[in-house]
Amino acid sequence: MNKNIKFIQGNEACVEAALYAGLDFFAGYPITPSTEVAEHLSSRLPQIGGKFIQMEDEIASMCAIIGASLTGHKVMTATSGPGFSLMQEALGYAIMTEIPCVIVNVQRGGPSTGLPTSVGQGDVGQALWGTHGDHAIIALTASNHQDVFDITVHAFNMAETYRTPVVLLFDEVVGHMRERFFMPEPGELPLVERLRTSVKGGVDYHPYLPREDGRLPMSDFGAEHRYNVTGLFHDMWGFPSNNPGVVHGLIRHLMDKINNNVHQITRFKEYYLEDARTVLISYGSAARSALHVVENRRKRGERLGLLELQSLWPFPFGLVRKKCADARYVVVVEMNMGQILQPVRMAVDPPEKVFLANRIDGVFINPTDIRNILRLIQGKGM
Amino acid sequence: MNKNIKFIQGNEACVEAALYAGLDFFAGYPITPSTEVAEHLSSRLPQIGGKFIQMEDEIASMCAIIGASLTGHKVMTATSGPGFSLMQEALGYAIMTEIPCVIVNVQRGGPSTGLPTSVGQGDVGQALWGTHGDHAIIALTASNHQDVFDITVHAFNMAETYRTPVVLLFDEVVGHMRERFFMPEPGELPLVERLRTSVKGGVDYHPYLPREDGRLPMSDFGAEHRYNVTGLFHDMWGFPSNNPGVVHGLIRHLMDKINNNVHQITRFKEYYLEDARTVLISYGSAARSALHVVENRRKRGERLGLLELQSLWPFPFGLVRKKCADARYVVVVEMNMGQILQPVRMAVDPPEKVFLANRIDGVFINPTDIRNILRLIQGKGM
Amino acid sequence: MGKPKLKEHIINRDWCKGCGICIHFCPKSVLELDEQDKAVAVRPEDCICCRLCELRCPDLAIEVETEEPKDEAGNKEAGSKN
Amino acid sequence: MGKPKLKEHIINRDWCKGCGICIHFCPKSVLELDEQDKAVAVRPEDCICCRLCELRCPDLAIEVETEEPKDEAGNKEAGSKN
Amino acid sequence: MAVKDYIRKRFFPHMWCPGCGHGIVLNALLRAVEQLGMSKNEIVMVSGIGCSSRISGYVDFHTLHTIHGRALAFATGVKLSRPELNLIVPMGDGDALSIGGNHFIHAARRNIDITAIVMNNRIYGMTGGQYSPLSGYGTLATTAPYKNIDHDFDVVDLSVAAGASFVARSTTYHVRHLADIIKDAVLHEGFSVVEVLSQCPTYFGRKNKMGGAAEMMELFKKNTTPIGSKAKKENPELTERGIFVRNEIPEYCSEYDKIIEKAGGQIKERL
Amino acid sequence: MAVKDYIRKRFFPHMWCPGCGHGIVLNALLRAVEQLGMSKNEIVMVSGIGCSSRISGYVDFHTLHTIHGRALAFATGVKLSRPELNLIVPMGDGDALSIGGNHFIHAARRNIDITAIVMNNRIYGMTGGQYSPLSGYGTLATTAPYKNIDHDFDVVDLSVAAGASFVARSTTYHVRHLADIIKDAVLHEGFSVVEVLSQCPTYFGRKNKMGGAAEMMELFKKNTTPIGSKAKKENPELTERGIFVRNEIPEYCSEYDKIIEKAGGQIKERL
Amino acid sequence: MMERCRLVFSGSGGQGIITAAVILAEAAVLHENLIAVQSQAYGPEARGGASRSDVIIADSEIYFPKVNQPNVLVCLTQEAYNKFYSIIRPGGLLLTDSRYVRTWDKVDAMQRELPMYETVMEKIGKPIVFNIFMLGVLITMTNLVSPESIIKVLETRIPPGFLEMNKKALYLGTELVK
Amino acid sequence: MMERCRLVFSGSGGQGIITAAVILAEAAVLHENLIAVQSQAYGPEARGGASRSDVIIADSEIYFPKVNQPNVLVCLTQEAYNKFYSIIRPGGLLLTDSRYVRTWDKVDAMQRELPMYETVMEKIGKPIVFNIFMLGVLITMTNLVSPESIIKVLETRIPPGFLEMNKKALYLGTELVK
Ligand SMILES: Cc1ncc(C[n+]2csc(CCOP(=O)(O)OP(=O)(O)O)c2C)c(N)n1
Ligand SMILES: Cc1ncc(C[n+]2csc(CCOP(=O)(O)OP(=O)(O)O)c2C)c(N)n1
Ligand code: SF4
Ligand code: SF4
Ligand code: SF4
Ligand code: SF4
Ligand code: SF4
Ligand code: SF4
Ligand SMILES: [Mg+2]
Ligand SMILES: [Mg+2]
Repeated sequence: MNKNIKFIQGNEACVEAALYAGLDFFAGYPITPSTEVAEHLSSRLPQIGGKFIQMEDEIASMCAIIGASLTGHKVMTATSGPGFSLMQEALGYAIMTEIPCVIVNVQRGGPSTGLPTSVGQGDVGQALWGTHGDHAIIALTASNHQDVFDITVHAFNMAETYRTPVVLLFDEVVGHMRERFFMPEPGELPLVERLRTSVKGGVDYHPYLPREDGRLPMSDFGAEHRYNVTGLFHDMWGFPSNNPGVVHGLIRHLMDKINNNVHQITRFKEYYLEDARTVLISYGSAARSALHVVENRRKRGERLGLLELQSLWPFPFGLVRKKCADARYVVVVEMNMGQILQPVRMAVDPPEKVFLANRIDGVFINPTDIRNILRLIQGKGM
Repeated sequence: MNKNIKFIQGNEACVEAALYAGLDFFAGYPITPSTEVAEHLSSRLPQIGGKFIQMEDEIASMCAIIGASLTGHKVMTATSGPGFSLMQEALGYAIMTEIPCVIVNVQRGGPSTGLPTSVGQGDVGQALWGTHGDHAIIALTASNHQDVFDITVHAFNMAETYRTPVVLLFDEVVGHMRERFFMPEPGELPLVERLRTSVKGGVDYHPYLPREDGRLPMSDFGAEHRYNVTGLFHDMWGFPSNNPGVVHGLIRHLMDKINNNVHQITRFKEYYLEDARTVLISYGSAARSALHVVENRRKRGERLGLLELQSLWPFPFGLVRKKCADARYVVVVEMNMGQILQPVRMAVDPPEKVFLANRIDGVFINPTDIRNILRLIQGKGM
Repeated sequence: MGKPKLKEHIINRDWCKGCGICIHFCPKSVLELDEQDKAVAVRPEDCICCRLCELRCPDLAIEVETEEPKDEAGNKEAGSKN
Repeated sequence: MGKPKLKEHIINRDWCKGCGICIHFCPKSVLELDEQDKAVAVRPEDCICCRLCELRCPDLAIEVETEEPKDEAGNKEAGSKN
Repeated sequence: MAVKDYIRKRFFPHMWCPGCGHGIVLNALLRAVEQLGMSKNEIVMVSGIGCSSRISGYVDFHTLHTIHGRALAFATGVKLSRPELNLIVPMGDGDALSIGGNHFIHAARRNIDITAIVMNNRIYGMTGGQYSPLSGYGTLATTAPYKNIDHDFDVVDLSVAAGASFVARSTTYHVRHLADIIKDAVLHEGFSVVEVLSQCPTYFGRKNKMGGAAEMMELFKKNTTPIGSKAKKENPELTERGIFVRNEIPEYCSEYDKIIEKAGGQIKERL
Repeated sequence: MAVKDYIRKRFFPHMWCPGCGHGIVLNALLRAVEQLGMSKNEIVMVSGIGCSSRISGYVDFHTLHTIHGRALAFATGVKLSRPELNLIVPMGDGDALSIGGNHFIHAARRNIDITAIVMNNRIYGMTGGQYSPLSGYGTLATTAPYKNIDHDFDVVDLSVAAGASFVARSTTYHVRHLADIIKDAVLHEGFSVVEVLSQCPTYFGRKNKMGGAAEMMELFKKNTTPIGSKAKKENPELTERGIFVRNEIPEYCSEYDKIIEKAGGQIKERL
Repeated sequence: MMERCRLVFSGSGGQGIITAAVILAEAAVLHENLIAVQSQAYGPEARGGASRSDVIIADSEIYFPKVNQPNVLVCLTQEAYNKFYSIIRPGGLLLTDSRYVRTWDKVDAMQRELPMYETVMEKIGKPIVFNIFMLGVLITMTNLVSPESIIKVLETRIPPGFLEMNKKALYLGTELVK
Repeated sequence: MMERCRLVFSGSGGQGIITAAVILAEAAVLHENLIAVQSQAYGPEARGGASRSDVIIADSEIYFPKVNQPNVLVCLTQEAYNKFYSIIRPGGLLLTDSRYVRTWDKVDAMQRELPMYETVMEKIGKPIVFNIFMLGVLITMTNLVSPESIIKVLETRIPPGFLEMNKKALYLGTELVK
């Protein structure tokens, strides 16, 4: 037996990936269906000298990981819809202050308390727009445990590269399901470490001045540079400023560092797209059903393909446009009312060729649900 | 002197409108630039036998008004960005449980703490997407005190009509500025009162069963019908259900009751649109600068017009499409990175004719800012 | 007022989850679980109608019916602390 | 240790906001506000170097310089409660 | 009215595990309400999220099942807007004192007339056994695999310090006492807290090897004693039960009526 | 190091109003730190939002100016992730005990080694004079035009009940006492609370006709007395100042080190 | 073996249904070089009502992880049986415990009502190993994995003191249907 | 009167700058049938630093409510003067108090340095009416509204006990420049 084979839940794959990426501080508050992330970490983190703390709520959890990131640690929290809503204010603070951190949202069904133990993908729009004010964010997802691992490592890498919070949008099915998974060896996946300033103590250090390559070297709290961190608009030393030029510059910087690097951030998988006349676009656990359909139809010779998005924000408009250029029909497969359908429609020309195969009732989307939509389109002459 | 003339702040106009509409319960937590709403109500509400309470935070404020709405009162809270972020979980609860209430967000500058005393319009996207899970919302705005009054009354009317929270997206300039305003007489503006069930005590009452006209009659807590209210998916009696049909039906109902009634909800103003070759689209205080430019250019004979949106969500796609059909250029004027630009681009054909004149540095957008964009477009051959 | 006299233990078998609380705490060992894990009164004659089984059942599955009007007894009992 | 002897009141006029706290609480009425609402030592000779003005100034605008090495005096004073 | 007339029978058997103490709290609460002779229409039950909070679905009052930790904030809105209603707010220990701790101390501070019943099973039952702020040092939980290092609140001390005017404690073992205390709490004008030691055999009991529900209730019997008893003096480790505080201080809604008077407003008709 | 070496001079004069007590707290804090001979690199100051919270901008430590009410949650992350740092968290009364009340009681409960300084001016200064949970019954505020009906917390009682292991109170009048107490608090291992009665002449003073800054400080002199003094016995209305509680209980970060040991992990090198 | 086997285990919370499902799937993956996916219904429903766990075992990638129509359906309570019996795939295997379940409908499947609980109580006396006994029965009837593979998994999951009892239960299970 | 007059009042927190601006604009709206808009800088900045209030008075609708280049600029502290003097509209009126402000640059405007504070202290002795005195000066120099209109506003805003003193300050102000 290969010692690296494991049979675990997606939530545990996420935990192992985070540890692989260097996580050593986690603060969280239990909520279905993310709780196993906290549970595993409460036992795993002290084993490597890391810290786990269960805070009084999700707000405090988000705040605590920001604090811990500032001392130079890789940090994470995990939650689900209601907790994610509560984190929005502090998430905006992390965006504004450019603190690397990873927020796992294992999505459940519906708005409000909804269907706590069922699957859903309804928090996609919120991941981008949930906090107040202009901002940009990175949101990633995956459909199987191997990818959960890879994309979690990617999340930590992106958080460090862009000094920004990264949202991992998993869902109940991926989080709870158990399946086979191969644990990568150390070194197998590239890791981005915290970029620390090379400026010596006593020399003026600018925590908020991007280098030429756009990255902003940090200095740990407790180390030789003392600086200020604030959610107010601030200058390159981190001190409050309401100078219009500074304000404008900061907002643009926060958005551009993400949106202008969509190529570096984007992750996707494709199946049979070369000659596909119908392209399914899906993500997260929904992509499993989509792939099921694609594999079956390909066996029958139908020219179906799948574009599986693993990064949702910044939305890869260019990628989607290109991959759908030759398709006659595009079908977005997701478990919400069309939250990714909308940007896909903006990307694809003409938008009229884009359809939605969705499910919003807490039941995992079925190959049959997708087949029904395909039949409907076929009725239109596929 | 006309006794109905007043010279007051926009925040006070909002207060007077709310009282005119029947507000008698307010819970809030101070935050710049919305605080005057609370301050005025703390003195005005007890004068009419209503209740004002300053809660421990914004979360509690949002929860308290939901509780008070259930006893049959018209309710409101007021906040700004950071507080609005905190309210998202409870706002989602109000959407799910279909509780009429009004949330005033007097927008300030930036994400996070940002620029607390400056103007901004950065919470437009959040108003729609801020809470987790699929849902729909009504968000309204206004650019002057007379309109603040009218639209606040409209907000209460919409909240009662659709049994839903309504967000009033004002901004620092409209909130703090003082200007002339005529207080309408009682009866001058139509009011929608709480629709109470006509079902007699002892007879089965369905708090979540829409009538034929789509409205859902309520029964006050304390009155003869006892029912259940929950943020879980629920059946027509309000009891939890995870029956996929019930779940699907509820989500659709929550979205359709808003999105299918966009015509009833939409409010807008238009200036010189008949023959406009360039259409400015704006809202909130930004529309004042836009109107300034339009009036000036018209005097010079230029065919400029303004579409001022007073309802942002549900977005009036049809209206915007129609009003821009004959325009050569469309310029969206807003104080954010283009949050309304996006739906306008989705509405207008071709999207390439839509431009953005914006300002994001906490400085109120100037006629000059708009003129600069117009010049840029003209360079392209206007 | 005299001792209440037992009429019957009304046990709702649909509601009883067989937790054993009533059985464990019955001062007179009147109750037992049957082979389907439901409470049954096996020694009703020993019952002193203290109602503790009824009051402690988390599932509202057991009622001790006595010959006196129940309400009065209930009220009386409630006054004494335990 | 003998009584500390005053060298000078160093008052930062840019920082002083004229709140009057130092003046109000000076045990010897050494200080006053000038016509620009800044604190000045008008009777330095009366100063007993208690440093209360320095310690109570919300704007860190006043310093009482004495002849002794300041540090020691500061440490000493700090020990006694008021 | 019979006890069973206060419940929504169609939802029984309820969702709680066999032996769950929350059912006993429901049982005692119903008896308290019945003995007070209250009508179902004058009671509003507001709850948050948790196993405990599901209690609101089972009682035939006006019921408001809200979000995690916020029940008292909702209840404050209900009560202040219609003070003639009786507000009962059952809460889990996590719901009341972890995420909901702030609303708890503020409701106490305002002394608003609400009865809060803390169904303290020392664990997050609903989410499967994580430690709560009441688990206590040295206990085991799914998030405390090496034993908990968090100290616990003393609900009574905290309630008193925050300003609650009625504070009491009982257990699911002491059911008659519990019903009596709930009656007193409901009758009290002002914010009242009743902490009930309740068992979660499924998680707290199993994790901490305490046996089944009955064994856990035996521990309540063994480890508690009436306030100021001799036993307490001999063994300070014992937890006291009874009424700790019962003060007459002005209640929030009545105070607000005075504001309306001062402002020249009309106090709206009560039902 | 001289007191002035601990500040960021370029931002002076600071933004506080003339006579604002927060400046005196800053003054006393700097003297405490100087007398302790601490190096600037070993101190992290974390604050929330409010006039008081602006203090972090003026001191030359590692400074983290966060969001309203959450400073202690951020500070918990900083401290637990790097326990060798000294955490000082100055907070407004609203920041600490209104929106931030929950984090306050939980930090106290965990007994994590953080020094919380509550700069209590009984008002929301930053937003222009609304009542806070410490304003007290009968005071005036912009949101209490008919006088406040909210009772106030006793910060000391609440801190003690929540589990803080060091709890003290002083005022801006008693500056030497204040500096001494801050020193003790910083040295204490565990969660320490220092409540400082501070004046906001601009809002609280003006609204409540208390005169200027100096007059308000006179009131602190007149209305307070050392703990257990004779004066207190004669006049129970007086507010006590001094150290109320100073307990040696296991501190959170050290407790966590034990968990790491149990789990077989390596405690990471301290700086 | 079959190309793809879909199983549904159902019963009540305390019966160890989910553990059994996980052990089976893990044995397949770690010790039989197969591919398997296991999922389950969570939450409050699982408390009072019937709990359910789905397993798919196959020799090729499994994308859709849920079971709509099981080849194998195990029902250990009446409630579970009532709720799930109808989803059995025509020709599948429906395994019930004769103490807990009274089958009341004929379905187009092989129905096996076995005295599993009774046998466990009689031979071992501990209800806690009921689920492992059931696994023994199941793998023998379906040939999905070998008892040795199950035992390897048990060795990593069961505290040493209880291992022997579990092994015994497993073998007794295999014997019941041999 | 002028079609549109844009004013900026500046000074420090306690000087009543904003109240003066509001009173002026309110008088124009309520008692002179004009249109007016008033706005101001809020927040922490207003605490330490210079505070500012903008007023536009006009006889037609005012859309853009801010003042970029004032026709009339009032500076009551040196800091305010330093910060704002340069925005004055060419040919406009720049009014300063001679006690607080030393003008140090010549601008293309009518500069009037008046001993307003001094006069108030001398004639009334209460700094609290400094702002109303300044209003008296201003309306006399600009003819924007009549003193009577200001007084009508004062009557609704000033507690009866202080009304006379305010009226007196206003008239003294009008006299300073008559
Ligand atoms: C905002 C939010 N965070 C977390 C949860 C998940 N959650 C539901 S109940 C609960 C705790 C339950 O514990 P307790 O309040 O003690 O009640 P019990 O179940 O033990 O009766 C948690 C953390 C949630 N529903 N909402
Ligand atoms: C979430 C949120 N709500 C409200 C505010 C507005 N706000 C800023 S400071 C403050 C209170 C200030 O009072 P206090 O904490 O007592 O500090 P002080 O200014 O009196 O020193 C408030 C309500 C905010 N910034 N964020
Ligand atoms: S206490 Fe109730 S549920 Fe438990 S065994 Fe007895 S009757 Fe059944
Ligand atoms: S009433 Fe008392 S004696 Fe009778 S069965 Fe119940 S507990 Fe036993
Ligand atoms: S206390 Fe300080 S700021 Fe106040 S007057 Fe004296 S020196 Fe000036
Ligand atoms: S040191 Fe003491 S005596 Fe001297 S000026 Fe200051 S307060 Fe007055
Ligand atoms: S998990 Fe615990 S608290 Fe929840 S129902 Fe079961 S026994 Fe009760
Ligand atoms: S408003 Fe009050 S608390 Fe804020 S700086 Fe001014 S005096 Fe200090
Ligand atoms: Mg609990
Ligand atoms: Mg304060």
